[in-house]
Amino acid sequence: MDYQVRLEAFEGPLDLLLHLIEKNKVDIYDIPIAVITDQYLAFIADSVEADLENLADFLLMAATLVSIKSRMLLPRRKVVDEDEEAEEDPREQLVQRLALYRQYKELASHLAAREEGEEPRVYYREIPADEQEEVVPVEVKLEVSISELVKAFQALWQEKTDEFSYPLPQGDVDVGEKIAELLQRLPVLPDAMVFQDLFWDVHSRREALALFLALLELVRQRRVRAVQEEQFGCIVVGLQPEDDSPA
Amino acid sequence: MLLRQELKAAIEAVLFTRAEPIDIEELSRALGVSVQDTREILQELISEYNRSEHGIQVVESDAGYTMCTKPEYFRYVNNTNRSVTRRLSQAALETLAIVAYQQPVTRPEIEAIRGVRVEGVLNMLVDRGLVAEAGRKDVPGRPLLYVTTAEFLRIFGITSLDDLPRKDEEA
Amino acid sequence: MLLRQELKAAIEAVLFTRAEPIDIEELSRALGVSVQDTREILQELISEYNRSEHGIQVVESDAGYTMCTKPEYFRYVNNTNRSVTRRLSQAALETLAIVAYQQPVTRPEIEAIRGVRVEGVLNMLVDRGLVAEAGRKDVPGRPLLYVTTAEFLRIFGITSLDDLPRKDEEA
Repeated sequence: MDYQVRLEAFEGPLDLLLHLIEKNKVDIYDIPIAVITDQYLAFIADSVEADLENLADFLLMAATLVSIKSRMLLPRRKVVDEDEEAEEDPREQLVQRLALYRQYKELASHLAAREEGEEPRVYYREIPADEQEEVVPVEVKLEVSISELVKAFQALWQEKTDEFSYPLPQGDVDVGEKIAELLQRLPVLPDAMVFQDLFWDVHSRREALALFLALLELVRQRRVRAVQEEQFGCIVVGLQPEDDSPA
Repeated sequence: MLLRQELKAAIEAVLFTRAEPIDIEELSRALGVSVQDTREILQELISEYNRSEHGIQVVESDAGYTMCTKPEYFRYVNNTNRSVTRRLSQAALETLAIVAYQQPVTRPEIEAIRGVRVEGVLNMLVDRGLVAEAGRKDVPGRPLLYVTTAEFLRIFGITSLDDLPRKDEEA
Repeated sequence: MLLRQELKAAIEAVLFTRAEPIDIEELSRALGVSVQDTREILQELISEYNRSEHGIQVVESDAGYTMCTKPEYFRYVNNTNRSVTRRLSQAALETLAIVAYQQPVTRPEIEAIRGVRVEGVLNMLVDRGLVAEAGRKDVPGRPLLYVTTAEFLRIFGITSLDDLPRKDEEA
């Protein structure tokens, strides 16, 4: 890449995407998804060393982008029935998220300008240091209403009753485990599996991330190959045959 | 018992000292007069300070009554402002913007918009008193709801949330 | 360039926000006018605020100019500025709700309902006088029993526990 920006410079995957869209001077409502996806993947590949806490969110977006990219390549179904709604653009959801995030980013910079006193704003009185000491709760006036109290209690009982109807996520999902799982699940090339199918039975974001990380790691180790068969436009993945390693 | 003129002076003194909005009930209790009288005097103060020779004003908001400078003099105040503000990070500003416009809002809702986890930054905002918990949302998992505070208004020089630019209705 | 009236308003705004006295040189620099003009306007402000309808004043000292309340209104200021409004955290509210409806209740019983440890929040409620210890329960381990206090009734504006809305049994 011809410029050096670190992953930490971005607030998240949406921020990075907006940056790439701006850099490529393209319309947010008509994103050239293949180009942007490639740049996005190249960017996070360079940043894989960055702290994982952040990386998780970036990788999840990577999976989304790859999925949109492959859906874009599928031939569009022709709409025959007038009543049937036109097929959704695979980018639709992402575009909405980007537009909404961009709005809040602008509002955030407006807040920053106010904080800095660069725009008309009011000022309240500074609290003198000695008064500050004094103000430290001598009498704390509690602001609460009886209805809040009752609501809190009723909801607690509700929760108690419903305790078993919402399964809670069970701890962290291990990337190592996912690697083992992939090695077992994936067919050996030339047989292969469609990328998205890997995520069909994934129930949590953490698990999706672990699976994606595991896949990245296997691709890096050249034990798995991802192939885009132009004929179908899908990304398929499969195991590299063991005795077929390049000499 | 105070004369009406003294009462007005006392209210002015209280508004000046208080760094955050004061409730009309609290004010009338402190002065030992009716809420009705207190409200009348507050209205007088508001219209007097509204006159152009004044650089400060009394404003009424949902949170109560408070005294602050008029927006048109922001430059002069900013020129002389010595308070060392700990600047908020971009992550904090984005999170605050979402809370300000969407309140009451849950953490998962903020995370859906920002595309990243916000637990750390949200806790920091609560610690600094810019955001507060306000009950729980009645959905599975019962996540906490968050709102902005009077300190939020202070830091950004806002008298009411209407001071913020309108968010486009259509994303 | 500001009109004289705007200048006065700007000075008033600056004096209002500053907690510490401001130097006349600094003030004149910030406004872009001469020290002489600044001094004249300050004198005007001093005499205007000296009038009895005002509860605040502008005073000159060696350190500079400052705005503060007039001493005769300290009493009213003190009646109000010592209370700080704080919302109860959701954890505190939920714990309080359990004590209110289940009292006398032990800590393990509260923890069984909330599903989390409540030692810290319970101590806070005792410190604030909303909850009090009331003997021990006659079971193994003899845990302390907790009840709500008169302060609890006051805060929530109720006269007796019978005023609490009935818990919906079928909730």
